[in-house]
Amino acid sequence: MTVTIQLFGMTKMLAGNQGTLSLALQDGKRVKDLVAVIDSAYPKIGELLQKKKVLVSVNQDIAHEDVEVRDGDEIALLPPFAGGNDGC
Amino acid sequence: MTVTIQLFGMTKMLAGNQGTLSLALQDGKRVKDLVAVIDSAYPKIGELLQKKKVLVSVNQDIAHEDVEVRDGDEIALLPPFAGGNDGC
Amino acid sequence: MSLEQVTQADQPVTGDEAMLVRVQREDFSIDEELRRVRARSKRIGGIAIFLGTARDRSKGKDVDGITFEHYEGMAQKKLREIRERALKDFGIIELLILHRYGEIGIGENIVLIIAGAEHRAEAFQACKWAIDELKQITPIWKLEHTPDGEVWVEEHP
Amino acid sequence: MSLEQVTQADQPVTGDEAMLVRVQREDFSIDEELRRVRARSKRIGGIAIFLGTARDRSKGKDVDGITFEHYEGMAQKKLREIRERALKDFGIIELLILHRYGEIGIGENIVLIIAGAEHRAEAFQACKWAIDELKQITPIWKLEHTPDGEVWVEEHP
Repeated sequence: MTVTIQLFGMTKMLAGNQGTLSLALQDGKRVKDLVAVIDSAYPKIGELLQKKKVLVSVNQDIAHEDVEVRDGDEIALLPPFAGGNDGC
Repeated sequence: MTVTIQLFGMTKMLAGNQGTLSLALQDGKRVKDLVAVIDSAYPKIGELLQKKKVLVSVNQDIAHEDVEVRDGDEIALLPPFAGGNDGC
Repeated sequence: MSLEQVTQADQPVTGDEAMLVRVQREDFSIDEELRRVRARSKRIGGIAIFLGTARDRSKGKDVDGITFEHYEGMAQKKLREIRERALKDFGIIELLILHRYGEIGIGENIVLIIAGAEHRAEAFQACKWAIDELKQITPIWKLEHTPDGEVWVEEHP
Repeated sequence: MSLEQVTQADQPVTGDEAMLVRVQREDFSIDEELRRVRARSKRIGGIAIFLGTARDRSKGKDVDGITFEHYEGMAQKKLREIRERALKDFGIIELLILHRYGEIGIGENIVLIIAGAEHRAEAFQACKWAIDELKQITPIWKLEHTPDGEVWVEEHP
Protein backbone atom coordinates (compact mmCIF):
# COMPACT_ATOMS: atom_id res chain seq x y z
CA MET A 1 0.00 0.00 0.00
CA THR A 2 0.98 3.64 -0.36
CA VAL A 3 1.01 5.65 2.84
CA THR A 4 0.55 9.42 2.74
CA ILE A 5 2.15 11.27 5.63
CA GLN A 6 1.29 14.86 6.54
CA LEU A 7 4.23 17.07 7.52
CA PHE A 8 4.24 20.16 9.76
CA GLY A 9 6.67 22.80 10.94
CA MET A 10 10.30 21.76 10.88
CA THR A 11 9.60 18.32 9.36
CA LYS A 12 8.05 20.00 6.34
CA MET A 13 11.18 22.14 6.04
CA LEU A 14 13.46 19.10 6.36
CA ALA A 15 11.56 17.38 3.53
CA GLY A 16 12.27 20.28 1.17
CA ASN A 17 9.01 22.10 1.99
CA GLN A 18 6.76 19.28 0.89
CA GLY A 19 3.46 19.20 2.81
CA THR A 20 3.13 15.41 2.46
CA LEU A 21 5.27 12.34 1.83
CA SER A 22 4.03 9.32 -0.10
CA LEU A 23 5.83 6.11 0.79
CA ALA A 24 5.35 2.44 -0.11
CA LEU A 25 4.77 0.19 2.91
CA GLN A 26 3.94 -3.52 2.96
CA ASP A 27 0.66 -4.60 4.50
CA GLY A 28 0.85 -5.60 8.15
CA LYS A 29 3.72 -3.25 8.94
CA ARG A 30 3.86 -1.15 12.07
CA VAL A 31 4.73 2.44 12.97
CA LYS A 32 8.34 1.43 13.69
CA ASP A 33 8.63 0.03 10.15
CA LEU A 34 7.29 3.27 8.73
CA VAL A 35 9.90 5.15 10.77
CA ALA A 36 12.61 2.97 9.23
CA VAL A 37 11.36 3.75 5.71
CA ILE A 38 11.32 7.49 6.47
CA ASP A 39 14.80 7.21 8.00
CA SER A 40 16.27 5.80 4.81
CA ALA A 41 14.65 8.47 2.60
CA TYR A 42 14.98 11.44 4.96
CA PRO A 43 17.73 10.73 7.50
CA LYS A 44 17.37 14.12 9.26
CA ILE A 45 13.70 13.46 9.95
CA GLY A 46 14.57 9.88 10.86
CA GLU A 47 16.99 11.10 13.51
CA LEU A 48 14.30 13.29 15.11
CA LEU A 49 11.90 10.34 15.07
CA GLN A 50 14.48 8.07 16.74
CA LYS A 51 15.05 10.70 19.45
CA LYS A 52 11.26 11.07 19.89
CA LYS A 53 11.56 14.78 19.18
CA VAL A 54 9.15 14.15 16.34
CA LEU A 55 6.19 11.86 17.03
CA VAL A 56 3.99 9.86 14.67
CA SER A 57 0.22 10.22 14.84
CA VAL A 58 -2.22 7.70 13.41
CA ASN A 59 -5.78 8.87 12.95
CA GLN A 60 -5.12 12.01 15.01
CA ASP A 61 -3.73 10.28 18.09
CA ILE A 62 -0.08 9.91 18.94
CA ALA A 63 0.84 6.32 18.11
CA HIS A 64 3.06 3.79 19.84
CA GLU A 65 5.71 2.19 17.59
CA ASP A 66 3.89 -1.16 17.67
CA VAL A 67 0.65 0.20 16.22
CA GLU A 68 -0.15 -1.44 12.88
CA VAL A 69 -0.49 0.89 9.90
CA ARG A 70 -3.62 0.12 7.84
CA ASP A 71 -4.61 1.27 4.38
CA GLY A 72 -6.45 4.61 4.65
CA ASP A 73 -5.02 5.58 8.05
CA GLU A 74 -4.41 9.32 8.50
CA ILE A 75 -0.74 9.61 9.39
CA ALA A 76 1.29 12.69 10.35
CA LEU A 77 4.69 13.60 11.76
CA LEU A 78 4.42 15.97 14.74
CA PRO A 79 7.38 18.13 15.75
CA PRO A 80 7.41 19.64 19.27
CA PHE A 81 4.18 21.58 19.87
CA ALA A 82 4.41 25.32 20.37
CA GLY A 83 0.85 26.61 20.76
CA GLY A 84 0.05 29.54 23.01
CA ASN A 85 1.95 32.76 23.31
CA ASP A 86 5.17 31.82 25.08
CA GLY A 87 7.38 29.02 26.26
CA CYS A 88 6.72 29.33 29.95
CA MET B 1 -15.95 70.19 68.17
CA THR B 2 -18.61 68.62 65.99
CA VAL B 3 -17.67 65.39 64.27
CA THR B 4 -19.43 64.32 61.08
CA ILE B 5 -19.49 60.60 60.50
CA GLN B 6 -20.29 59.02 57.14
CA LEU B 7 -22.51 55.95 57.22
CA PHE B 8 -22.73 53.10 54.72
CA GLY B 9 -24.75 49.97 54.14
CA MET B 10 -26.37 48.51 57.23
CA THR B 11 -25.13 51.30 59.55
CA LYS B 12 -27.01 53.84 57.43
CA MET B 13 -30.12 51.68 57.76
CA LEU B 14 -29.65 51.36 61.54
CA ALA B 15 -29.43 55.17 61.82
CA GLY B 16 -32.82 55.59 60.16
CA ASN B 17 -31.38 55.95 56.65
CA GLN B 18 -29.29 59.01 57.46
CA GLY B 19 -26.14 59.25 55.34
CA THR B 20 -24.19 61.04 58.09
CA LEU B 21 -24.25 61.54 61.86
CA SER B 22 -23.17 64.79 63.51
CA LEU B 23 -21.99 64.32 67.08
CA ALA B 24 -20.38 66.60 69.65
CA LEU B 25 -16.98 65.39 70.88
CA GLN B 26 -14.54 67.12 73.21
CA ASP B 27 -11.10 68.00 71.88
CA GLY B 28 -8.39 65.45 72.60
CA LYS B 29 -10.79 62.51 72.55
CA ARG B 30 -9.99 59.23 70.82
CA VAL B 31 -11.78 56.78 68.53
CA LYS B 32 -12.91 54.73 71.56
CA ASP B 33 -14.57 57.83 73.04
CA LEU B 34 -16.36 58.44 69.76
CA VAL B 35 -17.56 54.84 69.81
CA ALA B 36 -18.99 55.43 73.33
CA VAL B 37 -20.87 58.52 72.12
CA ILE B 38 -22.31 56.60 69.16
CA ASP B 39 -23.22 53.70 71.47
CA SER B 40 -25.35 55.94 73.68
CA ALA B 41 -27.18 57.52 70.74
CA TYR B 42 -27.43 54.44 68.47
CA PRO B 43 -27.06 51.31 70.62
CA LYS B 44 -27.54 48.90 67.70
CA ILE B 45 -24.62 50.48 65.84
CA GLY B 46 -22.71 50.63 69.14
CA GLU B 47 -23.06 46.89 69.55
CA LEU B 48 -21.66 46.23 66.07
CA LEU B 49 -18.74 48.58 66.84
CA GLN B 50 -18.01 46.76 70.14
CA LYS B 51 -18.01 43.42 68.30
CA LYS B 52 -15.73 44.91 65.58
CA LYS B 53 -18.26 43.94 62.94
CA VAL B 54 -18.32 47.62 62.08
CA LEU B 55 -14.97 49.45 61.95
CA VAL B 56 -14.13 53.14 62.24
CA SER B 57 -12.04 54.82 59.57
CA VAL B 58 -10.21 58.10 60.08
CA ASN B 59 -9.03 59.87 56.94
CA GLN B 60 -9.75 56.79 54.82
CA ASP B 61 -7.74 54.32 56.87
CA ILE B 62 -9.14 51.90 59.40
CA ALA B 63 -8.31 53.39 62.80
CA HIS B 64 -7.20 51.82 66.07
CA GLU B 65 -9.33 52.79 69.08
CA ASP B 66 -6.49 54.87 70.53
CA VAL B 67 -6.22 57.18 67.51
CA GLU B 68 -7.01 60.78 68.47
CA VAL B 69 -9.89 62.41 66.62
CA ARG B 70 -8.98 65.90 65.35
CA ASP B 71 -11.17 68.66 64.03
CA GLY B 72 -11.65 68.21 60.28
CA ASP B 73 -10.84 64.48 60.24
CA GLU B 74 -12.85 62.45 57.71
CA ILE B 75 -14.60 59.76 59.75
CA ALA B 76 -16.75 56.86 58.60
CA LEU B 77 -18.33 53.68 59.96
CA LEU B 78 -17.54 50.66 57.80
CA PRO B 79 -19.74 47.56 57.92
CA PRO B 80 -18.34 44.27 56.57
CA PHE B 81 -17.10 44.76 53.02
CA ALA B 82 -18.84 42.89 50.21
CA GLY B 83 -17.19 43.96 46.97
CA GLY B 84 -16.85 41.54 44.08
CA ASN B 85 -19.41 39.16 42.76
CA ASP B 86 -19.68 36.45 45.39
CA GLY B 87 -18.81 35.40 48.88
CA CYS B 88 -16.25 32.77 48.07
CA MET C 1 3.86 52.22 21.62
CA SER C 2 4.44 55.66 20.15
CA LEU C 3 2.43 58.69 21.13
CA GLU C 4 0.95 58.72 17.65
CA GLN C 5 -0.41 55.20 18.02
CA VAL C 6 -1.84 56.03 21.41
CA THR C 7 -3.73 59.09 20.22
CA GLN C 8 -5.07 57.19 17.21
CA ALA C 9 -6.84 54.64 19.41
CA ASP C 10 -10.63 54.76 19.74
CA GLN C 11 -10.36 55.39 23.47
CA PRO C 12 -7.95 57.65 25.34
CA VAL C 13 -5.33 55.12 26.38
CA THR C 14 -2.92 57.65 27.80
CA GLY C 15 -0.61 57.06 30.71
CA ASP C 16 -3.35 58.38 32.96
CA GLU C 17 -3.37 55.99 35.88
CA ALA C 18 -6.80 57.26 36.93
CA MET C 19 -8.31 55.18 34.09
CA LEU C 20 -6.63 52.03 35.41
CA VAL C 21 -8.39 52.14 38.79
CA ARG C 22 -12.05 53.12 38.68
CA VAL C 23 -15.31 52.82 40.58
CA GLN C 24 -18.11 53.72 38.21
CA ARG C 25 -21.83 53.33 37.69
CA GLU C 26 -21.62 52.57 33.96
CA ASP C 27 -21.07 49.16 32.42
CA PHE C 28 -17.76 48.56 30.64
CA SER C 29 -16.38 46.77 27.59
CA ILE C 30 -13.64 44.23 28.24
CA ASP C 31 -12.11 44.89 24.81
CA GLU C 32 -11.87 48.60 25.59
CA GLU C 33 -10.30 48.06 29.01
CA LEU C 34 -7.87 45.55 27.49
CA ARG C 35 -6.75 48.24 25.03
CA ARG C 36 -5.73 50.44 27.94
CA VAL C 37 -3.62 47.68 29.49
CA ARG C 38 -2.04 46.53 26.22
CA ALA C 39 -1.14 50.07 25.23
CA ARG C 40 1.25 50.18 28.22
CA SER C 41 3.86 47.83 26.72
CA LYS C 42 4.64 45.53 23.80
CA ARG C 43 6.37 43.24 26.29
CA ILE C 44 2.99 41.96 27.46
CA GLY C 45 2.45 38.35 26.35
CA GLY C 46 0.17 36.87 29.02
CA ILE C 47 -2.98 38.59 30.20
CA ALA C 48 -5.14 37.12 32.98
CA ILE C 49 -8.58 38.60 33.44
CA PHE C 50 -11.19 38.14 36.14
CA LEU C 51 -14.74 39.22 35.42
CA GLY C 52 -17.33 38.95 38.19
CA THR C 53 -20.98 39.01 37.16
CA ALA C 54 -24.25 39.05 39.07
CA ARG C 55 -25.63 35.56 39.68
CA ASP C 56 -29.32 34.76 40.06
CA ARG C 57 -28.63 32.80 43.27
CA SER C 58 -26.75 33.66 46.46
CA LYS C 59 -26.31 31.18 49.31
CA GLY C 60 -29.24 29.13 48.05
CA LYS C 61 -31.64 32.06 47.67
CA ASP C 62 -33.01 33.65 44.51
CA VAL C 63 -31.68 37.14 43.79
CA ASP C 64 -33.48 39.61 41.52
CA GLY C 65 -30.82 42.31 41.49
CA ILE C 66 -28.01 43.92 43.47
CA THR C 67 -27.16 47.45 44.56
CA PHE C 68 -23.53 48.28 45.33
CA GLU C 69 -22.60 51.22 47.53
CA HIS C 70 -19.02 52.44 47.97
CA TYR C 71 -17.10 54.94 50.08
CA GLU C 72 -16.06 57.49 47.46
CA GLY C 73 -12.41 58.33 47.89
CA MET C 74 -11.44 55.48 50.22
CA ALA C 75 -12.61 52.83 47.74
CA GLN C 76 -10.42 54.30 45.00
CA LYS C 77 -7.53 54.69 47.43
CA LYS C 78 -7.66 51.00 48.39
CA LEU C 79 -7.88 49.91 44.76
CA ARG C 80 -4.85 52.07 43.93
CA GLU C 81 -2.98 50.41 46.80
CA ILE C 82 -3.89 46.98 45.38
CA ARG C 83 -2.65 47.97 41.93
CA GLU C 84 0.63 49.32 43.29
CA ARG C 85 1.30 46.26 45.46
CA ALA C 86 0.47 43.94 42.56
CA LEU C 87 2.89 45.78 40.25
CA LYS C 88 5.63 45.62 42.90
CA ASP C 89 5.11 42.10 44.27
CA PHE C 90 4.27 40.02 41.19
CA GLY C 91 6.57 41.43 38.52
CA ILE C 92 3.68 42.21 36.21
CA ILE C 93 3.60 45.06 33.69
CA GLU C 94 0.13 46.49 34.31
CA LEU C 95 -2.98 45.93 36.40
CA LEU C 96 -6.41 47.42 35.83
CA ILE C 97 -9.19 47.30 38.46
CA LEU C 98 -12.73 48.40 37.83
CA HIS C 99 -15.76 47.99 40.12
CA ARG C 100 -19.29 49.17 39.43
CA TYR C 101 -21.69 50.73 41.91
CA GLY C 102 -25.43 51.39 41.85
CA GLU C 103 -28.10 48.99 40.63
CA ILE C 104 -26.93 45.93 38.78
CA GLY C 105 -29.22 43.41 37.10
CA ILE C 106 -28.72 39.64 37.03
CA GLY C 107 -26.06 38.64 34.53
CA GLU C 108 -24.49 42.10 34.42
CA ASN C 109 -20.84 42.94 34.99
CA ILE C 110 -19.75 43.85 38.54
CA VAL C 111 -15.96 43.79 38.71
CA LEU C 112 -13.06 43.49 36.28
CA ILE C 113 -9.38 42.82 36.96
CA ILE C 114 -6.86 42.69 34.11
CA ALA C 115 -3.26 41.68 34.82
CA GLY C 116 -0.77 42.02 31.97
CA ALA C 117 2.65 40.37 32.26
CA GLU C 118 5.40 39.01 30.06
CA HIS C 119 4.35 35.46 30.93
CA ARG C 120 1.13 33.94 32.14
CA ALA C 121 2.18 32.60 35.55
CA GLU C 122 2.67 36.07 37.05
CA ALA C 123 -0.45 37.38 35.34
CA PHE C 124 -2.60 34.63 36.89
CA GLN C 125 -1.06 35.07 40.34
CA ALA C 126 -1.52 38.84 40.37
CA CYS C 127 -5.08 38.66 39.03
CA LYS C 128 -6.15 36.10 41.61
CA TRP C 129 -4.47 37.99 44.45
CA ALA C 130 -6.03 41.30 43.38
CA ILE C 131 -9.62 40.04 43.43
CA ASP C 132 -9.06 38.32 46.80
CA GLU C 133 -7.54 41.51 48.21
CA LEU C 134 -10.26 43.72 46.71
CA LYS C 135 -12.86 41.75 48.65
CA GLN C 136 -10.88 42.07 51.88
CA ILE C 137 -9.92 45.73 51.99
CA THR C 138 -12.16 47.77 49.69
CA PRO C 139 -15.08 49.68 51.25
CA ILE C 140 -17.85 48.45 48.98
CA TRP C 141 -21.18 47.09 50.22
CA LYS C 142 -23.80 44.93 48.55
CA LEU C 143 -27.57 45.06 48.96
CA GLU C 144 -29.26 41.98 47.52
CA HIS C 145 -32.83 42.29 46.27
CA THR C 146 -34.60 38.99 46.92
CA PRO C 147 -38.26 37.94 46.75
CA ASP C 148 -38.25 38.22 50.60
CA GLY C 149 -36.87 41.77 50.69
CA GLU C 150 -33.55 43.58 50.68
CA VAL C 151 -30.52 42.35 52.62
CA TRP C 152 -27.11 43.95 53.19
CA VAL C 153 -24.64 41.16 52.58
CA GLU C 154 -22.09 40.45 55.33
CA GLU C 155 -19.31 38.54 53.72
CA HIS C 156 -16.26 39.49 55.74
CA PRO C 157 -17.32 39.94 59.36
CA MET D 1 -31.97 31.58 28.93
CA SER D 2 -34.94 31.24 26.60
CA LEU D 3 -34.60 30.56 22.90
CA GLU D 4 -36.01 34.00 22.21
CA GLN D 5 -33.23 35.69 24.16
CA VAL D 6 -30.65 33.61 22.39
CA THR D 7 -31.85 34.48 18.93
CA GLN D 8 -32.04 38.18 19.80
CA ALA D 9 -28.32 38.36 20.60
CA ASP D 10 -26.00 40.16 18.17
CA GLN D 11 -24.02 36.98 17.61
CA PRO D 12 -25.31 33.45 17.18
CA VAL D 13 -24.88 32.24 20.77
CA THR D 14 -26.65 28.95 20.23
CA GLY D 15 -25.80 25.70 21.93
CA ASP D 16 -23.46 25.00 19.03
CA GLU D 17 -20.36 23.64 20.69
CA ALA D 18 -18.38 24.18 17.51
CA MET D 19 -18.23 27.90 18.32
CA LEU D 20 -16.75 27.17 21.76
CA VAL D 21 -13.66 25.42 20.37
CA ARG D 22 -12.10 27.05 17.33
CA VAL D 23 -8.86 27.35 15.40
CA GLN D 24 -9.19 30.32 13.09
CA ARG D 25 -7.14 32.78 11.08
CA GLU D 26 -9.23 35.85 12.02
CA ASP D 27 -8.76 38.00 15.08
CA PHE D 28 -11.49 37.87 17.73
CA SER D 29 -13.30 40.18 20.14
CA ILE D 30 -13.18 39.18 23.80
CA ASP D 31 -16.57 40.83 24.44
CA GLU D 32 -18.13 38.75 21.68
CA GLU D 33 -16.60 35.48 22.89
CA LEU D 34 -17.68 36.30 26.45
CA ARG D 35 -21.25 36.65 25.20
CA ARG D 36 -21.17 33.07 23.96
CA VAL D 37 -20.00 31.80 27.35
CA ARG D 38 -22.37 33.93 29.42
CA ALA D 39 -25.36 32.94 27.30
CA ARG D 40 -24.92 29.36 28.56
CA SER D 41 -26.16 30.03 32.10
CA LYS D 42 -27.26 32.73 34.53
CA ARG D 43 -25.53 30.75 37.26
CA ILE D 44 -22.16 32.05 36.06
CA GLY D 45 -20.69 34.51 38.59
CA GLY D 46 -16.93 34.14 38.15
CA ILE D 47 -15.22 34.22 34.76
CA ALA D 48 -11.47 33.71 34.40
CA ILE D 49 -9.93 34.58 31.06
CA PHE D 50 -6.48 34.02 29.62
CA LEU D 51 -5.42 36.02 26.60
CA GLY D 52 -2.04 35.29 25.03
CA THR D 53 -0.58 37.97 22.76
CA ALA D 54 2.51 38.15 20.55
CA ARG D 55 5.49 39.66 22.39
CA ASP D 56 8.26 41.56 20.66
CA ARG D 57 10.91 39.41 22.42
CA SER D 58 11.38 35.65 22.77
CA LYS D 59 14.20 34.13 24.82
CA GLY D 60 16.15 37.38 24.63
CA LYS D 61 15.81 37.83 20.87
CA ASP D 62 13.79 40.41 18.95
CA VAL D 63 10.78 39.03 17.13
CA ASP D 64 9.12 40.82 14.21
CA GLY D 65 6.17 38.50 13.79
CA ILE D 66 4.94 34.93 14.18
CA THR D 67 3.31 32.35 11.92
CA PHE D 68 1.27 29.58 13.51
CA GLU D 69 0.60 26.32 11.69
CA HIS D 70 -1.84 23.70 12.96
CA TYR D 71 -2.91 20.18 12.10
CA GLU D 72 -6.47 20.73 10.94
CA GLY D 73 -8.76 18.19 12.55
CA MET D 74 -6.39 16.92 15.23
CA ALA D 75 -5.91 20.42 16.71
CA GLN D 76 -9.67 20.88 17.08
CA LYS D 77 -10.02 17.35 18.44
CA LYS D 78 -7.44 18.00 21.18
CA LEU D 79 -9.03 21.35 22.10
CA ARG D 80 -12.44 19.64 22.37
CA GLU D 81 -10.86 17.06 24.68
CA ILE D 82 -9.47 19.87 26.85
CA ARG D 83 -12.87 21.54 27.04
CA GLU D 84 -14.62 18.30 27.98
CA ARG D 85 -12.07 17.39 30.66
CA ALA D 86 -12.22 20.92 32.11
CA LEU D 87 -16.02 20.78 32.32
CA LYS D 88 -15.87 17.38 34.01
CA ASP D 89 -12.89 17.86 36.34
CA PHE D 90 -13.27 21.45 37.61
CA GLY D 91 -17.03 21.81 38.10
CA ILE D 92 -17.20 24.82 35.80
CA ILE D 93 -20.20 25.77 33.69
CA GLU D 94 -18.53 26.55 30.36
CA LEU D 95 -15.11 26.74 28.71
CA LEU D 96 -14.24 28.41 25.44
CA ILE D 97 -10.91 27.86 23.65
CA LEU D 98 -9.81 29.77 20.60
CA HIS D 99 -6.39 29.70 18.90
CA ARG D 100 -5.38 31.63 15.80
CA TYR D 101 -3.23 30.40 12.95
CA GLY D 102 -1.43 32.14 10.09
CA GLU D 103 0.60 35.33 10.34
CA ILE D 104 0.33 37.28 13.57
CA GLY D 105 1.90 40.67 14.18
CA ILE D 106 3.51 41.84 17.42
CA GLY D 107 0.90 42.76 20.02
CA GLU D 108 -1.86 40.78 18.31
CA ASN D 109 -4.06 38.14 19.92
CA ILE D 110 -2.93 34.50 19.70
CA VAL D 111 -4.99 32.44 22.11
CA LEU D 112 -8.06 32.92 24.29
CA ILE D 113 -9.43 30.74 27.08
CA ILE D 114 -12.63 31.70 28.93
CA ALA D 115 -13.76 29.65 31.94
CA GLY D 116 -17.17 30.48 33.39
CA ALA D 117 -18.13 29.07 36.80
CA GLU D 118 -20.41 29.85 39.70
CA HIS D 119 -17.42 31.03 41.74
CA ARG D 120 -14.00 32.29 40.84
CA ALA D 121 -11.78 29.58 42.36
CA GLU D 122 -12.92 26.90 39.90
CA ALA D 123 -12.83 29.37 37.02
CA PHE D 124 -9.18 30.28 37.70
CA GLN D 125 -8.14 26.64 38.15
CA ALA D 126 -9.82 25.50 34.94
CA CYS D 127 -8.48 28.44 32.91
CA LYS D 128 -4.91 27.92 34.07
CA TRP D 129 -5.08 24.17 33.52
CA ALA D 130 -6.55 24.59 30.03
CA ILE D 131 -3.78 26.85 28.73
CA ASP D 132 -1.09 24.59 30.25
CA GLU D 133 -2.74 21.55 28.65
CA LEU D 134 -3.23 23.31 25.30
CA LYS D 135 0.53 23.86 25.09
CA GLN D 136 1.24 20.22 25.90
CA ILE D 137 -1.15 18.29 23.66
CA THR D 138 -2.34 20.51 20.80
CA PRO D 139 -0.63 20.10 17.39
CA ILE D 140 0.18 23.75 16.75
CA TRP D 141 3.59 25.03 15.63
CA LYS D 142 5.18 28.44 15.75
CA LEU D 143 7.57 30.03 13.26
CA GLU D 144 9.23 33.13 14.68
CA HIS D 145 10.36 35.84 12.27
CA THR D 146 13.50 37.44 13.69
CA PRO D 147 16.07 39.83 12.21
CA ASP D 148 18.34 36.74 11.77
CA GLY D 149 15.76 34.68 9.89
CA GLU D 150 12.89 32.33 10.57
CA VAL D 151 12.97 29.70 13.30
CA TRP D 152 10.54 26.90 14.16
CA VAL D 153 10.15 27.11 17.91
CA GLU D 154 10.78 23.92 19.90
CA GLU D 155 9.13 24.41 23.23
CA HIS D 156 8.16 20.92 24.31
CA PRO D 157 10.80 18.52 23.07
